[in-house]
Amino acid sequence: GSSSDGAATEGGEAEGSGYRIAMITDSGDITDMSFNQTTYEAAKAFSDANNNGDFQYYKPTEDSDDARIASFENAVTDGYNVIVVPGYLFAKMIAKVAPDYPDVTIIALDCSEFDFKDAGMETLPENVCSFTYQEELAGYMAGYAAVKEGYKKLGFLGGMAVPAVIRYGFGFVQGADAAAVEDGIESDVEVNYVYGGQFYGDDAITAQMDTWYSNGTEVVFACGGGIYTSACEAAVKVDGKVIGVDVDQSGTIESQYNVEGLCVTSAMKGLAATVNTTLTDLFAGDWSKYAGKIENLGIVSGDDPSANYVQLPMDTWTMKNFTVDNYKELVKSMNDGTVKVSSDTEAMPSTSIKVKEFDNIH
Amino acid sequence: MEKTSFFKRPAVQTLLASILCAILGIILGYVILCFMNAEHAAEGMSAILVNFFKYRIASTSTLMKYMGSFLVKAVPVILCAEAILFAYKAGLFNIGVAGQYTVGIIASLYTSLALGWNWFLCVLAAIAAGALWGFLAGLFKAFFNVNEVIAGIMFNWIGLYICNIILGGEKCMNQSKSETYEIRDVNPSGLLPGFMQDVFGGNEYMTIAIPITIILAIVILVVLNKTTFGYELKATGHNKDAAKYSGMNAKRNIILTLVISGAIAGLAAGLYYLTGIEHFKIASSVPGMGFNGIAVAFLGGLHPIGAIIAGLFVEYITLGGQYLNTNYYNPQVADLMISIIIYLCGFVLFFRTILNRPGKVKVNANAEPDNTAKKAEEKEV
Amino acid sequence: MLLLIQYTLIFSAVLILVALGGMFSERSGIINLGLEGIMVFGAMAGAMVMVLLPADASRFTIIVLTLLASAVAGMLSSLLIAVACINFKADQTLIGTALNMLATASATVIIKGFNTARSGGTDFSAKLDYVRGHNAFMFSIGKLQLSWFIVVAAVLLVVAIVFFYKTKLALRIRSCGEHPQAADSVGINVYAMRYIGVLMSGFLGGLGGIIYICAANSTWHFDYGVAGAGFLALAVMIFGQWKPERIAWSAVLFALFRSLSNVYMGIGFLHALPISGTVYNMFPYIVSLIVLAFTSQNSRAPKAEGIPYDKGAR
Amino acid sequence: MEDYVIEMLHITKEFPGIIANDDITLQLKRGEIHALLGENGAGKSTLMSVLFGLYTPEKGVIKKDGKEVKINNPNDATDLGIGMVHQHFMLVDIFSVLDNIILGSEPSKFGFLTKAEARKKVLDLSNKYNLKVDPDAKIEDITVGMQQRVEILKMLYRDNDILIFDEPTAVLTPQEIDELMKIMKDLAAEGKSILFITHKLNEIMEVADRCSILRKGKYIGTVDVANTTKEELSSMMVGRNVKFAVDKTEAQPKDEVLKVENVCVKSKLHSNDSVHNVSFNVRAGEIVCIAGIDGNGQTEFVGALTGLDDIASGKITLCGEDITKKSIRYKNTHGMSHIPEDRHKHGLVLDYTLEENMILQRYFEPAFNKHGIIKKNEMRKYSERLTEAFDVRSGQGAKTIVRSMSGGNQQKAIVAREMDRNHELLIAVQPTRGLDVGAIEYIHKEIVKERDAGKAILLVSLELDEVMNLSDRILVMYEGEIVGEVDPKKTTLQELGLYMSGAKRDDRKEAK
Ligand SMILES: Nc1ncnc2c1ncn2[C@@H]1O[C@H](COP(=O)(O)OP(=O)(O)OP(=O)(O)O)[C@@H](O)[C@H]1O
Ligand SMILES: Nc1ncnc2c1ncn2[C@@H]1O[C@H](COP(=O)(O)OP(=O)(O)OP(=O)(O)O)[C@@H](O)[C@H]1O
Ligand SMILES: [Mg+2]
Ligand SMILES: [Mg+2]
Repeated sequence: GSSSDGAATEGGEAEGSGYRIAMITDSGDITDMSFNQTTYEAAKAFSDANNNGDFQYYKPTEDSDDARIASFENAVTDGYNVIVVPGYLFAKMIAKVAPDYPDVTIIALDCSEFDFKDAGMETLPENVCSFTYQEELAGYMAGYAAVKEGYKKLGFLGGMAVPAVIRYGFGFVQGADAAAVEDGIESDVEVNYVYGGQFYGDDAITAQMDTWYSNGTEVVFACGGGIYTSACEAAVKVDGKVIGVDVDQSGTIESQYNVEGLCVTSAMKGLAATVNTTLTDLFAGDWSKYAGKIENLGIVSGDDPSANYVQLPMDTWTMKNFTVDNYKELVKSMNDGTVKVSSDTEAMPSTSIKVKEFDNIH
Repeated sequence: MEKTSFFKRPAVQTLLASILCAILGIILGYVILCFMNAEHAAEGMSAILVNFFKYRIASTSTLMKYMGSFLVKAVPVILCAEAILFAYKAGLFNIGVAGQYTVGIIASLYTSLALGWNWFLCVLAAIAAGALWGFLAGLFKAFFNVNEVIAGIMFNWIGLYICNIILGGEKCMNQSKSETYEIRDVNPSGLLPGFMQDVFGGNEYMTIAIPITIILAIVILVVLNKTTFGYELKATGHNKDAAKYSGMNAKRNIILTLVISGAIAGLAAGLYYLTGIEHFKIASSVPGMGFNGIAVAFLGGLHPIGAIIAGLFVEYITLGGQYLNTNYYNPQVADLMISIIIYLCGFVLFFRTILNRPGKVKVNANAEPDNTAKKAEEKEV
Repeated sequence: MLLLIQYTLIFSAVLILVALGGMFSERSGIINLGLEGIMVFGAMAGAMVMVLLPADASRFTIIVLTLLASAVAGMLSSLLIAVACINFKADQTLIGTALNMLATASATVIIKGFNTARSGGTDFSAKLDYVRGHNAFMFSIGKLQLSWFIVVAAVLLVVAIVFFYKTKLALRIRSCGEHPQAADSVGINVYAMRYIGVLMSGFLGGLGGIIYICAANSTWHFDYGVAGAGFLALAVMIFGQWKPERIAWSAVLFALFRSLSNVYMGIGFLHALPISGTVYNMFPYIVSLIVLAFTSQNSRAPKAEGIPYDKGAR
Repeated sequence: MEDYVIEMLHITKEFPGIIANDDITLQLKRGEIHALLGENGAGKSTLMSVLFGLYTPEKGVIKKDGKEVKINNPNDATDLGIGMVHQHFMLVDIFSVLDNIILGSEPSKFGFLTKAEARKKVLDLSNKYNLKVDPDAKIEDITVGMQQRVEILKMLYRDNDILIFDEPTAVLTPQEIDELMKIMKDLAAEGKSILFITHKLNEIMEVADRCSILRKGKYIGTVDVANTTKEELSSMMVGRNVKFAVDKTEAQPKDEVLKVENVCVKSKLHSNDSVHNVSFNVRAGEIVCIAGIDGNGQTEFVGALTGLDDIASGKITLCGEDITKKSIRYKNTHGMSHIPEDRHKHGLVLDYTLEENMILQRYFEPAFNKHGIIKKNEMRKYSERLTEAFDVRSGQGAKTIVRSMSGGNQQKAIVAREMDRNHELLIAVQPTRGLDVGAIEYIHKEIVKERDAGKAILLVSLELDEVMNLSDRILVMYEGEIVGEVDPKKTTLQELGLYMSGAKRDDRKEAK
């Protein structure tokens, strides 16, 4: 709303911080059950708690840089000066607007160094910071855990093949491979690998999952927004299992499908936490910590897995053969560098287990 | 020969009726906003209507930049509408515009990204691809009597999947990002030349697509109304048998019409994607542009110039959606408003009859049913 | 293989119902391009009922109420076509297209509102989860998973065939699609018949909508509409030459190929072929184009479809 | 007091811009055949549509058996026992004969059709009135004559006793007309009352008891047919005397213009040829007529000749040039003019304006086209010249949408167009179908003028009067073959009838 902007701006400033937070969605909506939604919820929760709920999201009219820039300028015109943008797609927008709007703070998620380079920005200006995650680590943990837990026939169902999803997937494959090699069961373990081409389930994806599960797949890592529904749909018919992504999805999944133990575990990344801490620091006047930086977040503690930006949920642990202790061990060895995970997104990691790649569903 | 009074002119009446639809649609949109959140409805409505003019305070150059984007984005839907109305005048309902647009995307992006061609050739490729797709549908229609609607629907899907295969390949698509490469980076010569970018706040997407669209609309207008070719096409559209009787080649005309219509649709894709404004992503359903084109064509009263106005209007409201305060409304409300307006366009005929009370030609109860008769209404462009 | 049968059956159910809907509408003289939109409305209402029914609702209640809601919503939305095209002589092509746009847009807005209200402002997605309702429809024979939807579709198909060929009403509806003046001259109310035709398409299209979104899912994102299923049904209808029994087998053919594209990876030898999945996706369309090329020579749409009926100067 | 079953008193019906019926009074006696006569557009069909409930009149009352009634729709009419055979048949093409007859009054149980019952009733009626039909045939497959029987059965099936026939004979063969006349007389004898619209005075003289005449929407008068003459009727109708015999001199045939050799056309319906080995010629300055009962291959032959249909074998020569394989466009531009049988299907683009229709085969000629742009002014001038010369009347002149013109004027427009085009051969197929005597007289005169101007004329007609009056030579076509050639001055209607019914045939050696 344009008419009340003036008042709102003053209201925000009266608050003291002078910061007004807005977010822009990438190609999905804020209800994508993925990073848009997580970011939205985190930013909104923060604003509710610290800024009188003065918060708005902006949805570009289409998936283009032009539209994203339009949303940005729209938000700025509405008086917002802290803009949170989730997704690598925003690199180009940032390259365009950050220099023009030095007073506006931009917090980017998932935009990597390469994305910025691609966009023609070698270094970030002071008003921008970006966070990327080592999803491959979370994927690795999930894959490793699944095989250790005793699953031999695994599946990976990605959403769209975007960098974060690919990292999750390749990590998952590497983890499963490592576990199989350790146990000497390489020949028994198999991973079916496919991208659904979208972040929500539909009949074609469900059908694909049906063929997997009915041909013996035991657990599928459903990696991308709402795409888990297709995996769950097929899983419940044959008592199969799924692995969630981004956040601990066991609650959502199990209550939705009313099947206990349907979700074995989830490969999580700390999107919400990042948003929250960054905003907190910003409001506390600690922006300098972040200014112009790109942080690649992953494992920071070998001892306390829950402090890490990538992890498996320990609160809702259900795995039996692979215990919390086993998990802690794994994290430790990942932290100290004994276990190395490639973050390459170009080619499928070479493995000793069999990885069967399928054509993208859409 | 007496001159028909201004308000009795069909074109004027269509225009008035369309405006009436738009106003009614906006009123209904307001009612919907009230329904969702009465307190902020006025504010919401004004946000949509003021649209990018909100930048008028910020700076003229920003305003002009958004004006530019607005024009750029209206191009494809206007051209799709032209494609549809062109075929419609010739008695063909080219629902295949969606597919022809899709193959236009394939051709323009493939030639630009994978082959590194110059923009001009890329545009030609897009036109050729659309034309080919139209040609195929025309072939099925002319030689196998396959209803053009069903052939169009089939070719839409085939086009979509081919598009997914070709543009999904490594040459065009950045595999790790699931979207096609940036033409600017890969092949700058594949981008359309700019057009008055300075006037439009340095908007890099302002290209010759805009004047081409306008020129094309005028050309279509002239072709349909002034040329022997248009005369033939419309005659075929109204009455195939009479066209045959008078020595016109009906099969050739069917195919030619769909080829041209397809070419325009292909051009629409080329002129949009070659600005570099949008990337292609793997899609699971046919791009909606062709279908929106149907709506715009009718909103514009099936008049080539009307289509421009209608296309701009629809795009304006679409863009307006993003200025709604998302705390009160979701941006999809704008789509709802547009669809209501388009639905109301169905009543244009009715509004026109009201405008036109005396002297209205009635269809006769004894008239033989005649499939070609349905096009009687939009006889006069 | 089992999966192939399963998916073929359920897709056939969708296509048969929606195409039959289109058939009745066109037989009465109204081209119904809005099937897609009708499906969305039907799906939305059915899904909402499934979501809203109390947890202890019996299976029977769920099935009946869901189907009822879908059918009614389909009919209500088809009224948008009927009023515009029959009373106001609007262009049928335009209205159909508009209804499709209207359906997706309003379903998005409505479901968002619905979710927001229901969740107290925490969920504002355009998505509905109806796992429990969906399960109520499922049953299996041996290893074959079936659903009541298939049964309903089969029954309705038989009813439609009998109705179409044996009843007085159908004869009258058909006459209005061919030669409304003739129908009028023997005292048949053309407007009423067309209303009935369109409402039937709403009824069947609405049911088709709920079946479509339940075919393999128990969650639906209404902002994505029904992804062209309505247009596919339209193609099936033309393919079936506006005759119910032919529509039935055309639908099965289409459904078979479509299912094949979805599950071919589970069928060893097909997956082994060096053919991309996308090619399988294209298959139903290519095959039907070829078949159409051979069968369309004498195909004929209802003569008066698309032409608004005007009683003259009355 | 006379015994009137129906009285239409002071009926006025207006259409936008035109008063189709202006204070018309029509009284129908029980058991009479009452003819309604008037030029094209005089308002006959409109008046009948009012009686049948299709239109509501602005003024006037209708009385049935002396009591005032309101007829708002065909149902009301049916309830009053009024039935109508429409000028343009109201039959659903793809339905069977039976379905068409019962439509609207279907016998049914619980909504299900009980056709057996209906079939029996229909067969009884068809036997009783000698209206032979095959109840299971589809309308699109049967002849026009048969379709008419279906229309009559529709009325009888509904037990109507006031029967309206709107131009029933315009589409019938002489034999069928005779049959119909007989049926009408039988029906009248049974006490049914009949309103009969026709442009053919012979028919009125033959069957009608009384005749009411309309002119330009106004009531002129009612006469007892027994006490009147054709001449009187026609002068009442058009307001002047009409000549029935065509004024023409002896033909002066010159060079051969059209030569047809062994033309065969494959049938679309069955395996036999629909046109078989047809050979003849037409010379400049003569009118050659192909006579025959409808459905004996005339339409197919003309189709092959003009290029609308495929020709299987044979040769067609026009002015010495072989045009067998030439396109329609080529024939059009090389001396062939064609007044088509079906003016709505082929002759006109109904949604085009009159002027646009006038240049239908000529729009690409330099006279109307410069660099692909149509010369609108030339088109307008041309159209105005033609419409004036041929007295084509239309509401808004050159800009009138042809759909809104009356059938007679539509036909005149076609005739004007075809006559004015540069041609050596004029093919006129049923050029006067459905037209009033005034218009017929006019068109006949034009055709003779053409002949005298040295054009070759090929006339195809079902109308025996026309055939006898107009032609210089008559070829009779029977089952796709030319079975005889006669000289109209030396033959009789009887002889012609024998040829046409296949009872007689010449063993023509390969003609010249
Ligand atoms: N629905 C209509 N709307 C407007 N004008 C009409 C309509 N129907 C008929 N007319 C006009 O009314 C007049 C009378 O038409 P009508 O059909 O009754 O003539 P008619 O006597 O039956 O002629 P014909 O001998 O050619 O059949 C004509 O001028 C005709 O053009
Ligand atoms: N002003 C008009 N507006 C609309 N329709 C009209 C108008 N005038 C005539 N018509 C219709 O055009 C057709 C031709 O008119 P009319 O009835 O006078 O000719 P007709 O001689 O009966 O036709 P035909 O000889 O072809 O059978 C009819 O259906 C008539 O009702
Ligand atoms: Mg008449
Ligand atoms: Mg007539």
